[in-house]
This record gives sequence, C-alpha cells and structure tokens, in this order.
Amino acid sequence: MPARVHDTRVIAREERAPGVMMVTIQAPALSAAVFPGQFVMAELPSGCAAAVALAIYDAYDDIVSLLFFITGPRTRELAALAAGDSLALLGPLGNGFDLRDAPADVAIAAGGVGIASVLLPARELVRRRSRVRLFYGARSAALLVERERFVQAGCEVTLATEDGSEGLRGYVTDALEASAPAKLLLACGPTPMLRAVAQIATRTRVPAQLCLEETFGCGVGGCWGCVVPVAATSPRAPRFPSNEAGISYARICREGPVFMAEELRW
Amino acid sequence: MPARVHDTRVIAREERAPGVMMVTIQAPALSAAVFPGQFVMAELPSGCAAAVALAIYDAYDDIVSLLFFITGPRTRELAALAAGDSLALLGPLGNGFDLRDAPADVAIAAGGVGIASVLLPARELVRRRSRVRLFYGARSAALLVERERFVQAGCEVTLATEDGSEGLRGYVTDALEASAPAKLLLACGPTPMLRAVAQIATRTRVPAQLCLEETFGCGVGGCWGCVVPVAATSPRAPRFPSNEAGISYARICREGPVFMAEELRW
Amino acid sequence: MVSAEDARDVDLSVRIGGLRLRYPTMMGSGCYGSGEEFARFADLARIGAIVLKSVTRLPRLGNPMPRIVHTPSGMLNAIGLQNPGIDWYLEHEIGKLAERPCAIIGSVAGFSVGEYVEVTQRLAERPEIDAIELNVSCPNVASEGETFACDSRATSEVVSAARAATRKPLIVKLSPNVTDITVIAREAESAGADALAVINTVRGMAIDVERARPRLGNVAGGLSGPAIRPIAVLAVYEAARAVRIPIIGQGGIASLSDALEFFLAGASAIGIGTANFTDPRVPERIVDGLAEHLAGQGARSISEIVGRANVGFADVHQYEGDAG
Amino acid sequence: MVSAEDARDVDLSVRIGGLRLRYPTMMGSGCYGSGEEFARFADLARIGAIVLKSVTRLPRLGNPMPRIVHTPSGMLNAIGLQNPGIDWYLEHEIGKLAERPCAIIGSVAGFSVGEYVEVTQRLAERPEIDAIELNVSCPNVASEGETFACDSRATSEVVSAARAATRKPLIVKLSPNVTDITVIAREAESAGADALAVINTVRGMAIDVERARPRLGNVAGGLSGPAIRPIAVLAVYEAARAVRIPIIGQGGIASLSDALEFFLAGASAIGIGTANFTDPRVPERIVDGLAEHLAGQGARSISEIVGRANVGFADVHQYEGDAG
Ligand SMILES: Cc1cc2nc3c(=O)[nH]c(=O)nc-3n(C[C@H](O)[C@H](O)[C@H](O)COP(=O)(O)OP(=O)(O)OC[C@H]3O[C@@H](n4cnc5c(N)ncnc54)[C@H](O)[C@@H]3O)c2cc1C
Ligand SMILES: Cc1cc2nc3c(=O)[nH]c(=O)nc-3n(C[C@H](O)[C@H](O)[C@H](O)COP(=O)(O)OP(=O)(O)OC[C@H]3O[C@@H](n4cnc5c(N)ncnc54)[C@H](O)[C@@H]3O)c2cc1C
Ligand SMILES: Cc1cc2nc3c(=O)[nH]c(=O)nc-3n(C[C@H](O)[C@H](O)[C@H](O)COP(=O)(O)O)c2cc1C
Ligand SMILES: Cc1cc2nc3c(=O)[nH]c(=O)nc-3n(C[C@H](O)[C@H](O)[C@H](O)COP(=O)(O)O)c2cc1C
Ligand code: FES
Ligand code: FES
Repeated sequence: MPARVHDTRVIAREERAPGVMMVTIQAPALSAAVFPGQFVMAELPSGCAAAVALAIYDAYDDIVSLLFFITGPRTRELAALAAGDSLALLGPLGNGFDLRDAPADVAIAAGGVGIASVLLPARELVRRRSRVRLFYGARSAALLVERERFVQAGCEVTLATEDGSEGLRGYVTDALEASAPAKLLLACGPTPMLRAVAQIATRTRVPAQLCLEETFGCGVGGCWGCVVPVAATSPRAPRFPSNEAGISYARICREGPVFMAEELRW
Repeated sequence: MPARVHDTRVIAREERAPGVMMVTIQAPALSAAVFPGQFVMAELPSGCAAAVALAIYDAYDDIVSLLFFITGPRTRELAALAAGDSLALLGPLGNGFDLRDAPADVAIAAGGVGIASVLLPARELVRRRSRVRLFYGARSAALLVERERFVQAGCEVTLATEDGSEGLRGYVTDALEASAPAKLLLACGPTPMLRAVAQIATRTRVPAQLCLEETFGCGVGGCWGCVVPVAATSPRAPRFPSNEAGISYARICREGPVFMAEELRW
Repeated sequence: MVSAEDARDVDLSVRIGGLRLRYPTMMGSGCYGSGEEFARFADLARIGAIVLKSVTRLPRLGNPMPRIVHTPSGMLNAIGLQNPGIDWYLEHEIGKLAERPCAIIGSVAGFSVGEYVEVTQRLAERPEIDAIELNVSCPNVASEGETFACDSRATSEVVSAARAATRKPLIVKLSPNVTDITVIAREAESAGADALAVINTVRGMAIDVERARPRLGNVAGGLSGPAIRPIAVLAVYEAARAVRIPIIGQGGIASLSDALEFFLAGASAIGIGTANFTDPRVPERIVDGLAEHLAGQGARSISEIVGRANVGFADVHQYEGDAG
Repeated sequence: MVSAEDARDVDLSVRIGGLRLRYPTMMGSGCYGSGEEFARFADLARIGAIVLKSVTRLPRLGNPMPRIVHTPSGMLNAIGLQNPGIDWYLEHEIGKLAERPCAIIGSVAGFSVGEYVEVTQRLAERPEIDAIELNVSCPNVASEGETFACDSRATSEVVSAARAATRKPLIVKLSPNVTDITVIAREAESAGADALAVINTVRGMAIDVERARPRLGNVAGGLSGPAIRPIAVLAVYEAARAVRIPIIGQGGIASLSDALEFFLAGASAIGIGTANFTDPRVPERIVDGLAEHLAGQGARSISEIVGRANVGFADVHQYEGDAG
C-alpha cells in the first residue's frame, strides 16, 4: 500500500527512561503497510516546524509504536502528546532492509536510538528462522530501554554501555567485533558507530546494511536536504551525472534510509 | 508583598466552553498577595515566545485560577498544560480597582473574557456590603461561563448574548443602560464595549473604572508597548512632557490596567 | 454559513503574464521536487503550479552535509543547487513532467548572464514548461558573496537578457537580503519581468555549540518557514507599492490566515515551500479555505482582496519600526 | 562534574573600550526600561549592563497603538522611540540611575547628525552614564525611509561626530536590514566606534486578516526574538571577520546554548532583549550557565571561546546558502 497521510490517535505515552519516550498509536492502515526499516514523518500539532522523521519501532494488529529521544524542541512537542490526542503520520516512507535472503545467522548492531529501527527486521528474521544476535549499546544502563521486547522476539541480546553500568564496557561495535562473524549485518545508530560497523563488515567480508540518519527537510525526496555520497555505480545512486570521482549524492529519505555499506562513499 | 516570579504547579485544567479554559494552580504566596484587578504574566513552557498576560480570576486559600480564551498560539500552549505540570507566573502585576470607597450600589459590566478580571472585586465589594449587580455579556450562551460563581459570590447577575441564545439579546452595555444607574461602575471587556461603558458613565455621571487590555510585551513597564492616551493631568500620566494637546501615553501594564473613564483620551 | 456551491463559484484563478493558473498557489522551488515526490500525499490537480528545483548549465553536486538545520519556527537550508545540469535535465527528466495536472514553472540559476540566458532559452523551448522563474538570489562568482538580486544593475542585466531569450512568462525571484527591495523590484519590472516572486530565503546560520563549529556544511544558509513571515509580508507590501506586475508572495505561509496576509498585502498569488514539510495537505487546505473565506465575504474572485490592506506607511518619521 | 568553586573562578568580565563589565550580558535597549522595572524580578548585580531606552533631543510620544504583535517564535514592535527628550531626561530621570549595581549605557537616537551629537555629549557628561550606544538604525528624515545604519557614508559621519563629542566608550548599533553588514561595520570602526552592537531588529509587518489592515499602528515594525537568531548569528559571524573591535551579539538569545552560539561566532558580549519578556530570570541563568560551561571545559575566561567557531566561509560558489 502506498504511503499517505494517516490521521491517527495516540493510545498511550510512556517515558521509558529520562528523555526517552514511547508513543503507542492506533493506526491500522499504517500498521498493515509497514516494511521493516521504514519510517514516518510525524507532524507537529503546532504546525510551526517541519515534521519529525521517526522509525516505525513496532507494528502489530492496528497498533504502531514510536520510540524516540527528546533532543530538541520538536521531539519535546511530540513528547507532550497525551492519550486521546490526534497525530498525523506520513508514511510508511523509505526503503527498508533487504531481507529477501534471510541468512541463517544475522547480527544486528544498534546504538542508542538506533534501536527503534531494528525491532521489525529482527522479528521478521526470527520468523523466517534466522538466528538473530542483537548487539545493543548505549551510554549507560538506564538508556538500554526495550531489551525485553527483543528477547521476547527471539533474539540473543548482548549489551554494552560506555560507562560499564551494564553489559560490556565500551562501544557496541567492540562487542560486535569480539563475537563470531555473522552472514549478514544490520545496523542503526549514530554515524561514527555506523562507520565502525562498515569497517568491521569490510574486514570480515560480511555484507552490511546500514540504516542512516540525517536532519530531514521533507522526508519524501523533494528537497535534497538529506544526501549521502554513494558510488555512482550503486543501484541507489540517483540517475544524475556523477562527479569526476564517480560519486553521486543519494537522498537518505528516498533512496535509503538503508544502504549497503560498500556503496557508501562517506 | 512585592511582585516576583512564582514557580507554581497546575492542579487542574478544564475546558469550560469550546476554547475557554480554566486552569487551577497551587500558588500560596501569589494567592495571598493578589489585589482585585491585578494580573500575571504566565510564562510559556517552550520559552520561544513572550509570556501571556492573564487576569487573576480567582484566589483563595493557596489556590489561584486563570480563565482564558484560546485565541492564538500562546494561549494554545497554555491550554495544553496538564495537572502536575509546572508553570512560572510573574506577579501580581499592575494596579487593581480602587475599592476604597465601596459605595452601596456597584454595577459591574463584563464582556467575554473580561469576566476574568471582575470576580475578585465583586467578591470584595460584597464582603464590604455593597450591592453588586453584574452585567455579563457574550456572543452566545455557551460562552457565558462561570456565572454561578458570581451568584455564589452574592452578585445579582444579568446576562446578555449577541445572538439572544440566553438573557437579553444584544450587547451587555444595552443591559447596563436599561438598568438603574449605580454609584460606581467597574468594567472589563473588549475596547468597543469599554468605550460604550465610558459614554454611559459620562451621561449618567457615575464614576467608572475600566480595566483595559492590549497586546503586552514585557508586562512590567519596561518596553512601552502597551500605552493608552491619558490626560496629562491624570495621576496615572507618566511624569513626562505631554504634547500640545495635553495628552500623555500611560502604560497599561504599569500605570493600569485599571483607569478612570474620565482620564482616558482614546 | 457559506454553502459549498458558493465556495465553488469563487474564481481563484490568477494570471502571470500569459499564463493562467487555476489556483493562486505555487509550490516553492526546491521544496517540492518535480511534484512526483509529493503526488502521493497531495492532489496536484488542486494546486496552481509547481516551481521546479533550480537548474544550472552544468551539473552540481551541491553542498556538503548537513544541509538542513531546524530553528525556532523555521529551518535553515544550504542545498547548494544540487541538480543534473540542463543537458541531462532536458534529456532524462523533463519528459516526465508532461502528465502533471498543474502548471510547471522552470527555475533557472546561474553564475553569469550567459548561463542564465542559455538555460532559460533551452528550458523555455520545451512544451512541458509553462513559465520561467529566474532564481537571481544565488551566488554570483563575479563579485564575492554577492548575488544578482542584491545589485540593481546586475538584476537589470540578467533579466533583460533572459527576457530576450523567451516569450514565455518570466518571473524574477527576489532576495530579502537587501537594503531596499523596491529598487531591485523596479529594475526587474523595467527589464521585462512579468511577475516577481517575493521572497527567497533570508540569510542565516547556526552554530553547533558542542562541537564549536557551524552546523551547516556550507556555514551559511537560507532561513525559511513561519519565522520569516513578517519579513516576507513587509517585502511584498513594499514591492506591491513599487511595481504594477503581479507578485507571488512567499515566506512562511502555512495556513489560510497566513495566505490572506500576503494577498491583502498585495500578492496576486502565493508560494508555499517549507509548509509542505510540515504537512503536505497545507496547499489544498489553503485553496479550500480561500474559496470559503471569499464566498463568506461575498467576493467572487481572489483578485478582489489583493492589496486591500496595503494602505501605505504612516509617515517618514515613523516608518522604521525597528527604531523601537 | 563541575564544582561551584570552579565555576566561580571563571572570569566572565569583558572590556568595551575603557569600560569593564563584570558579566558579558547587556540588557537590550528599549527592552529593559531603566532597570527599575525589572529590579523586582532579576538581580541587577548579576548582569553586565543595562542599555537604556533610546533618548532623542526632543520629547516623543511615539507611535499609535498597537505597538506589539506576537509572531511565530518572535514579536514585532513599533514603539516609535517614546521618550521624554534629553532636557527632561537629564533633569528628572538620570539621577535615579546612580544606585544601579551594574553598568549603565545610554542609548542615543536622532534625526540628524546634530541631534546625535548634542544628545551624546549631554548624556555622556553625566557620571551615571558609563558608555554611549548610538542607535543609528532609526529613521533618518533626510532620506525617505532610510536609516543611518543602512548607508555607509551616513554611518561614518554620525559616528565620527559622536566620537568627537565624548571620550566614553562608544558602541554603534547596526541594522540587519542591509545588503552587506560588513561595509557598515568597517565604516563604524574606522569612524571611531569602540564596539558594535549586532543586530537591531529585522524589519517586518503583520496584517490583521479580519479587518484587512496592518496590525501595527505604525504599519511596519521590528522583528525580535528566537525567530531572528539565525540571522543575528550570521551577522555577528560576518562582522567579527570584518572588524577588530568587540561585538555585542544580540537577536533572539534566550538560553545558554543561544548565548554560546554568539560567543563562538565572534561576539565578546551579548545583548538580551525580548527574552526578558519570556522570563526575567534568563539573564541570570545564562551567566550561571556560562560560568559552569566554561569551567567544564577547563576555560578560565569567556574570552577563550570568542570566535572559536568562526572558521570562515566554504568558498565563493557556495557562500550564499539561500541559493538553495
Ligand atoms: C529516517 C530517520 C529515522 C529516525 N528515527 C528516529 C527514532 O526512531 N527515534 C529517535 O529518537 N530519533 C529518530 N530519528 C532522529 C530524529 O528525527 C531527530 O532526532 C529529530 O530531528 C529530533 O528533532 P528535534 O527538533 O526535537 O531535535 P534536534 O533536531 O535533534 O535538535 C537539535 C538541536 O537543533 C536545534 N533545533 C532543532 N529544532 C529546533 C527548533 N524548532 N527551534 C530551535 N532550535 C531547534 C536545537 O538547537 C537543538 O539543540 C530518525 C531520523 C531519521 C532521519
Ligand atoms: C492585563 C491583561 C489581562 C488579561 N487577562 C486575560 C484573561 O484573564 N483571560 C484571557 O483570555 N485573556 C486575557 N488577556 C488577553 C490575553 O493576554 C491575550 O488574549 C493573549 O495575548 C493571547 O495570546 P495568544 O498569543 O494566544 O493569542 P493572540 O495574541 O490573541 O493572537 C492573535 C493573533 O496573533 C497572532 N499570533 C500571536 N502569537 C503568535 C505566535 N506566537 N505565533 C504566530 N502568530 C501569533 C496570530 O495571528 C493570532 O491569530 C489579558 C490581557 C491583558 C493585557
Ligand atoms: C530546502 C529548500 C530548498 C530551496 N531551494 C530553492 C531553489 O533551488 N531555488 C529557489 O529559487 N528557491 C529555493 N528555496 C526557497 C523557497 O522556494 C522559498 O522561496 C523560501 O523557502 C520561502 O518560502 P517558505 O517559507 O514557504 O519555504 C528553497 C527552500 C528550501 C526550504
Ligand atoms: C519592545 C522593544 C523595544 C526596543 N527599543 C529599542 C530602542 O529604543 N533602541 C534600540 O537600539 N533598540 C531597541 N530594540 C531592539 C533591541 O534592543 C534588540 O536589539 C533586538 O530586539 C534584538 O534582540 P532580542 O531578540 O534579544 O530582543 C527594541 C526591541 C524591542 C523588542
Ligand atoms: S529530506 Fe527532503 S529529500 Fe530527503
Ligand atoms: S507591556 Fe511592556 S511596558 Fe507594558
């Protein structure tokens, strides 16, 4: 089903950790349409600023849930939504993870809020009998929200915190590197983490799909505000003339947000 | 007690009519300090716009309540406050009504949201044994919120609606004019209404105290954004040189918001 | 109450040079792609025109990331004219525009008068293009950091040259980053513009205080959205007093009331850019709202309200409000 | 964690010409009355300076109402320089300033060079006044609708003349409503300014769509508040590259993070205007926040971060972000 504007209603709002919100929404058509790795643009009630890009964290029955950090005025406004409030969501948007192969052994690396993009692919892979190992890192224990849902979904969960307050001390990529290579790597998190994942993928020759983030303008491909350099030969490169170095700028919102590590030229 | 910033907590919020909010606040020091006709500057949680001037509608025990119409983005933000939220209020500000005399027979005219400024003076006058007649007008019946509180306070209440859906059909000033002149007139409401009250006052030779409104900047006298022309001879004229016509501009927030009808030159 | 029929009878059409738009709403250049990107969320048959992303003679990769920063009631952008260049554009992109159910306006940017002329001519030749908008608020390499639209002589030159290159309607898009927009507006009019687009973004920047460096890859960018609306309304108000050609007012329009401010100030049509990022249903809501509003006032066409609040200025002493 | 002592050790003082301010925060002219109005809500001993409401030679009643309109993340004002004139001011008002526990900066406005000179001289003579700010962004009757700060020759003339009239520190307040603020900044510097205040309000207006007329009594006004912050940060960034004298950055500062943007862009001190209407505790919060932030970074004084994010511009091609 094509993306469209969904007029939805908030069912519940919960602060899962200081500054980390989970908003549960009644949105049957959206829930039915979503593909793992897709996102929505959540429209602000005040109408004074651009909509906010948020991963579709979970989707089941007629429910969709969003999991987000309060990082600025727009997410603060979304965090003020209460049960019963209406909320317009544009979506589902973007190309999700390519899960056609579903190899036997998949590793997923999630850093911080990146966790919001990987529940749906994890669940889909488990359903299709992949072994799924989740490597989940955050600054400290309190921010490791939602690990139970992954256990319930059938993932093997390894935790890492920068301050050592839970799981391994260090970056989630340290944990990933210390483990046996999988057949496929999925990752979502801050850019430095994704760069590290891409290096691990290259070194271990495991294909990696990275879910990127950037500050979005439109979220639908209309403004070219969210690009990332890719090889002009990549299937996701816009069919535009590339520069002398063979680089094109692809839109994260339209050609992504998921890219193969090897096509990126960042 | 001098005005200051009060860090208060919202106890309850209620939509009294479509677009008309009543917010009840725990604010002991403010409640104790307020004088009838004073106002507060309510600070917006987002911090992106100037605070909103609101009359102190009611004050008892350690409670203060605000009654306001949602007319724009700032009042919409205030209307989103929920029980438990914190709210900073600057006040009490301005000079209230001059109730020293408390004549035997007082008429109060309130139009629309002007009702928010006249409960406290009404109650004070009743306490001091004045007969208080309230003339209360609005566009239609649904917007005549809070009349019971005035009855409970001991006022004789006459209602008027522009569409005739309740009480007399017409303006509140029509109702006022049709009644026996009082010894003192208090009024709060839109400017055209206040002008009409001033005319009635002149004609019937009843002193009138008008509580004015304007778009405020600072609310404390610092910006000169809220002036009204007054006779240079008025005690409320700023001690500035007046123009040739004997007119000075007084600040509604500082020299007002209550002015004697006869000192205004608007 | 306004009946649906009354609203339907209101004439919202507007004329820009020889071009008639069914609705007075134009999607701002650079904000709406080529329309295809938004066609899933908005009914393109219910908008007046799409102004395409600006095209240059040569392909441009655009600025480094980040290209967008959100600011209070607005956003900064520094895309840097990423576009495939006119050759590729004509060969691969333009054909897709034929089926759009609204007018299509090509936007031209350049770094010299020659570039403007070439791109204008080649774009305007194509039947898919109904009019040309000159984005003269973009870098002029000849004079450091200045833009054509910041210099009245340069504006005059480039508009005259583009005028000679096409007979299709020619819109000149003005920058607000000038001391007096009326000077540039008059130059553009006398050089042959059929309409003015007022305003492009306002120059601004933001700093990442944690990393102590500019947030935008390009350092400076253009501010758009509701934050700049008061600036844009004044620019339209002033330009409308200076010229006779129609003005397309834009800058922060997100609601019916915002749109009315621009018409009342003197705009014959409006541009909607950033509000599409807030909600792609905004343009349709505005068109519906306009029809209903005008019907409610007993007006038969949008032209009846154009400039109705443009009463001039108080007097010279009190002109500059920022004298505060 | 930053200890309270560390924060207390940080030197927040700043020098403007010969004047040393204990804190780098100045309350914007016209926004803070004479300080008395805010003394109930803010500790004046914890701010750097109050810039008084601008004074003119003759008394001025100011503009008709309304003088204020709220806009998205900002406000428009058109007060029109209501003030009692210099005679009255010196006789009745200025004495009250002696007891203020912070620096007092007089603001001078005028309609001719002669007026500026007279008011500057008479105000600066008084011991209550620590420095003079020239509000040259106010109407210049000699040339329709223009202001001194929009014309580099006029700026130069008025600043030179005022410079000759006093030896107290002289601050020149610049308007953002110009094509290139660096030209005016350089003129002001070479004419003898000790510091620049950047920026005054941005010209704008709003229309009452129900009554189809301008909202402000004066039609046009000045936009202030968070909406203009990106414009102000860029103006400071550019001016700081153009001159060597200190810059007092202002426009939409409402938080520690906002303040840091201006220091990092190149401001030596900051002005806080409209944010006092949001919450009069803002200036004190910013001062506390600055001390803690600097201590956290191991910095000993505010001067260490001034201009730290001012890395220049990308290149001429990509300079104008609004090329979009
Ligand atoms: C495809 C995609 C999916 C995403 N999914 C998620 C997700 O599932 N969960 C999640 O938490 N995040 C997610 N993000 C990130 C999320 O979109 C950003 O964090 C979001 O932009 C936050 O918006 P914000 O305005 O609240 O804060 P930010 O944009 O992070 O604001 C940061 C800074 O910018 C400035 N700023 C921003 N807006 C304003 C404003 N209106 N006024 C003033 N200053 C402002 C402030 O200085 C602030 O400190 C996703 C992003 C993408 C691209
Ligand atoms: C002394 C005094 C006491 C008062 N007491 C009360 C009271 O008890 N109850 C009460 O209801 N009112 C009271 N008022 C009036 C109240 O202060 C105003 O109605 C208040 O300013 C409303 O603010 P607002 O921004 O929500 O809407 P308004 O200021 O009414 O907004 C009207 C229009 O202005 C524009 N606008 C305003 N703010 C913004 C913004 N941030 N962004 C974009 N556009 C904007 C919009 O176009 C909007 O349509 C009082 C006023 C005074 C002076
Ligand atoms: C992301 C973005 C890209 C833009 N690109 C262009 C462009 O290529 N050419 C142009 O003339 N204007 C461009 N603009 C300016 C808009 O067309 C419009 O004039 C401006 O944003 C003000 O209107 P708004 O507030 O409705 O967005 C761009 C604006 C944005 C936000
Ligand atoms: C109500 C008001 C009145 C002002 N009056 C003056 C003035 O008399 N002289 C002056 O130089 N600037 C005046 N200004 C401009 C401010 O000092 C300041 O430069 C501007 O508002 C930008 O800063 P801000 O966003 O922090 O308010 C005034 C601003 C406001 C909001
Ligand atoms: S955010 Fe607009 S193109 Fe991606
Ligand atoms: S609102 Fe500032 S002086 Fe009254």
